Amino acid sequence: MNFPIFPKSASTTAVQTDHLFFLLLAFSAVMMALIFLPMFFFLYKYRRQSNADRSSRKLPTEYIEITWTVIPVFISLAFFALGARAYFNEEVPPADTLQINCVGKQWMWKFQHQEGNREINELHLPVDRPVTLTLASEDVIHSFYVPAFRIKQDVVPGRFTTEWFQPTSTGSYRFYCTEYCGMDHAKMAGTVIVMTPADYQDWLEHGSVRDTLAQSGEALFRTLGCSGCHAGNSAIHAPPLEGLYGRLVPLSDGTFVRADDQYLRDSILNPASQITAGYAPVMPAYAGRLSEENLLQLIAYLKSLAKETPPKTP
Amino acid sequence: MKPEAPSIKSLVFTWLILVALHFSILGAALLPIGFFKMPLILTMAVVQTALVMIFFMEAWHGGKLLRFFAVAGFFWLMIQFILVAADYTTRMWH
Amino acid sequence: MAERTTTIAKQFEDLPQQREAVTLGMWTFLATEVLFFGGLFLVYSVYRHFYFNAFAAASKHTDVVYGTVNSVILITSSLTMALGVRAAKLIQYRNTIRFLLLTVCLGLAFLAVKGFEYHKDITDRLVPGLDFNPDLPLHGQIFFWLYWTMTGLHALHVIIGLGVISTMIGLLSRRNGRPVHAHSIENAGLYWHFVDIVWIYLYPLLYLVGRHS
Amino acid sequence: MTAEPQNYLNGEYTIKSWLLTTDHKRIGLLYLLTILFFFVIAAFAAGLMRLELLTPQGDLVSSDTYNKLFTIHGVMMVWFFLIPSIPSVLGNFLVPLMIGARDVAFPRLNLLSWYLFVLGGFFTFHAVILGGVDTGWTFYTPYSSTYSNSHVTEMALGIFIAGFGSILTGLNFIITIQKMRAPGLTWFRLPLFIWSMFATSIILVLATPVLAITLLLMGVERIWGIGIFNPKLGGDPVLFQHLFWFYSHPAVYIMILPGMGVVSEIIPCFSRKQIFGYKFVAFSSVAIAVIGFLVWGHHMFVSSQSIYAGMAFSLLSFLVSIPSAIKVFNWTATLYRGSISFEAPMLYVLGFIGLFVVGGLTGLFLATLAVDVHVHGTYFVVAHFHYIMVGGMVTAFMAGIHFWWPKITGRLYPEKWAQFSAIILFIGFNLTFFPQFVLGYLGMPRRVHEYAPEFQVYNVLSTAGATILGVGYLLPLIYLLWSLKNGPRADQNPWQAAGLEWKTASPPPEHNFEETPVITEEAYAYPPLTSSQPTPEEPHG
Repeated sequence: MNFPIFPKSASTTAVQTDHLFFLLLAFSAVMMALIFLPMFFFLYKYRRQSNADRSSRKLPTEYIEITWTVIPVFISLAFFALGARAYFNEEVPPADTLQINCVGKQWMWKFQHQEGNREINELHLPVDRPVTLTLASEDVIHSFYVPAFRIKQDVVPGRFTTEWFQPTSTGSYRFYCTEYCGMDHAKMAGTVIVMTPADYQDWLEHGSVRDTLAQSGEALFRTLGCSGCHAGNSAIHAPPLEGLYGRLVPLSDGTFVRADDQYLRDSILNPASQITAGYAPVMPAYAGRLSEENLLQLIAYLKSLAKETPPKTP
Repeated sequence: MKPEAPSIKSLVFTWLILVALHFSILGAALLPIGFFKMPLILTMAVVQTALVMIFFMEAWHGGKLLRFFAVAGFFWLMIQFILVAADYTTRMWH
Repeated sequence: MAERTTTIAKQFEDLPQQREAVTLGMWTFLATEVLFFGGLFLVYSVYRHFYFNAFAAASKHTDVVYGTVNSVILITSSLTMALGVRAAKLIQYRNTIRFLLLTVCLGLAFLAVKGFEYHKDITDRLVPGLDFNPDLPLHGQIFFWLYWTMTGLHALHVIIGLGVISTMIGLLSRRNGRPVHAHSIENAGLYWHFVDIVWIYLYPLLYLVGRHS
Repeated sequence: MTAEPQNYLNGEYTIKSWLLTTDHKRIGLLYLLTILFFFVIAAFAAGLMRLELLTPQGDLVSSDTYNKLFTIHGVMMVWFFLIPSIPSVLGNFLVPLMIGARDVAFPRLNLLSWYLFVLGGFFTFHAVILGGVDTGWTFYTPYSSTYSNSHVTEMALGIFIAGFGSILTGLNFIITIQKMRAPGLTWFRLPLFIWSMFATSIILVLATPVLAITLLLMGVERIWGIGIFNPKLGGDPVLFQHLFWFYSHPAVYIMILPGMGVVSEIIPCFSRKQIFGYKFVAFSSVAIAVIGFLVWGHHMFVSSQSIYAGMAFSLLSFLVSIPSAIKVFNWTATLYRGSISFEAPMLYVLGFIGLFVVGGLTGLFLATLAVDVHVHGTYFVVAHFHYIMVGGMVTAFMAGIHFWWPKITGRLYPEKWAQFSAIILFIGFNLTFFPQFVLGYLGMPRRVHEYAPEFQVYNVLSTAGATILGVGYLLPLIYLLWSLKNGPRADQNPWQAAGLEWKTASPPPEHNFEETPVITEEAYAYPPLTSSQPTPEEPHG
């Protein structure tokens, strides 16, 4: 049996979380000393058998109470601020991260890289590069947790969530599902393998991959018949998708919505809920007809169109 | 709490106002007044609630304590609404 | 809820103490009811925020005539209940019984209208999950899920209220029975008015969303 | 056997006289027996879980069985042991006695509460017999509403019904404390136990209905097959969590506030001193009850809740720690210049403070957003809330049971045995749960029946501790039962304690007081300790 006392630390997040943790440990030690030392002293000195002076003494009760109320308030505020700042850093990803898709289902994790490589319960990553996982669930709530990175995010069905981190040293680290999800919840775990950029590139190229993520999406785009309407020369009047991603889209009820992953998701699965201004609500709903994986591929394809300019409609 | 009873006149009058407010709500709902419609309707509903509580339920006759209990449920409900709204309205901020 | 003893219960010192305790107890119970229904209103508000248009579209399929008629019935029954409580306070038991009977009739009328309405809703295919009307948006099902749950729970409260009021009528009309405390009838009244208040909010939120366009 | 004076126990002996009693003291004992039953089942489930976790492989029970075990453990411990423990047992017994009333305001309602509790317990137990439930006590959707193939609906129904029992108990206490106080017993003369029961009752009354509606919605969704927490219909599973924790976080304070009340009674008694900062301790109970409603979102920092809402909840969670800290400081200050003796109730209370401080401080780790992201859903959380609920509440419950045992039964318990088992409990508890903090920071997820081999050593320590802890619970059960027949008879006030409950016979007569007491002094009016001479030893076992 080995006797670990502290988890491996392998991301930029881990460093800041550990700093806070040690600060809290130190504070707790001080607090325990402040409570238990006087307590033991009183328990000993004023034990019933002792001869200590017990005559009642007028203490400035109000001042004492205010002191030990107000000081903890300020200390709390400080911890809150530190925790909130670190939280903000680890929840909001920086620009230009490596995007990887991750789908949780009872009871496995599936990943797909931009280059098209797929893995199950194993995730290969390059070191020192910020990574964003786009998380989706096929069934119930899961949670993706890598202890060595000190990050965790619930994977909620019906919605994408994201989680970003930057691995700082190569090696293998375990990941887990930390939201109870049914019978084999305990088995829904795996390993993150952090590699040097060269090794990662090598690994990507040696996978048996036919299409990149966006290419798979494009294939779906055709087989599902999306291109029939959304192509520039189609007879049916459908909004063009080139240059759509990231833009503000005017809706028929006069509001605007940002075309982000969630918008694309909702518009594919249930188009009637957000009709683009100037178009008829004729698109069929794809809810229940697409797996989360395929959905993510479609969205990757739509994202790849972001830089193209929409064709002029006649 | 005194065993005094409210007058029939005040009860019937309250009822008339309640019915009038009710049809005002219906009327407001049929008007195309856009954004302010729901706030307006809910304000009228709150007035109706207050009338029922004050004149029918006599919440204001039972002393401070009773008034506190009458409002406590709504106050806690408000806490719930505000904090849940704090989640749902700020999810898209970043 | 109320300790319906006709004399002072043994744990109390005097009648005012008993009356205050019983009334305060009822109000506390109503506070719990506010939070019970409040959870439903919270859920409603969240989904209304999410699916504003779907809710407006779905709400148009409710029957505003039935809803409006029922509102007037319930508000009027609140008046008859208040008059009944007033009569009980003035120890006019015959009038009390009359007004309570009237209240029960109005309550039954409310349920009858509700029954017709539910029948119409079912024939209009407005039950989510069971062959739901395909003309309505997907999220209209959430609206109708809430519609059935909220009106159903409300109707359940109406039925309980009718049971309580009927019990009061029974106690009052027993020939040799000892007199019923006015505060027992008052408490039945408080419960009934609360049921009315819930409806005051259900009505605009379920029937009147997106009516004008 | 010498003839005993008439009391609430020996008035009538028939089963009917117990099942139809409206006497708050007898109802308290009915609750005691019922929760003991559920405690034994839940503790047995915990024992099996700890045995399974001795080894990293899932070798003793299957994953499915393990999932059902932790659900049984959670549901029964939370709703059928902890929540009714101090409020319904000691609260029922003591509230009317402490305020000089003949009974609670609504005695028949009180009995109805117990029946609702038993009925709810029956459904829950029946769901277990039918094959159990595998959702965890939190019933997160959509797993509970759509995916689980176990008896979720029936168990939820049981909790729903028992919840109404809780609501009525809370209502009864609120009205009793408001309206039934003896003449002269003003708010600031009330024992602090009453303040904390009042705060607890506010939570019971205002939070439990939200649990009821949440479980109802979940159950309807399950039966109907379609519903509003189902993402397929556009529902948001996170909304369920908001509703669930709106009840379940305040429920944690239902579990700890009464324990704090017990501690505030026992410390003055065994220090022979008025409590330090009475008003601050009293108001801190109310503050905990109120602020406790504003912090539920700290269970949802990684749930995809808005990060800004997360920050608000984090801030509020830090604030709720302040009133708890104030209580601990005041308890410590009460010891200053007291005359302290170390009978079992006091030992339990000192254990409570030790464990509660650890639980409270680790609560700060969890309120700190970035740290919570790491330890959420791991054994760190498990250890934290066991320090609060078991280390805190159950230890306080043991303290209270020992302290008021002479009043409840009229018998003294064997002091040496009790002191010994208080120490065993403290050691066993720490050995069981402290290693789990380390496990949590190492990253071991909760609710798993098999785990990575590097976690084994701490799990072995924890299981070893659990056996000691088991002894710590078994011993009192044995000697307390023994004392029922063989313990020396207690007089009216064996601890020389202040407080109205000690001014009547042990056990109290059916109507509590021969005549309604009139109160002229503050709570904890212990005689002043002026000399440096130790006060004389008290005459008891």
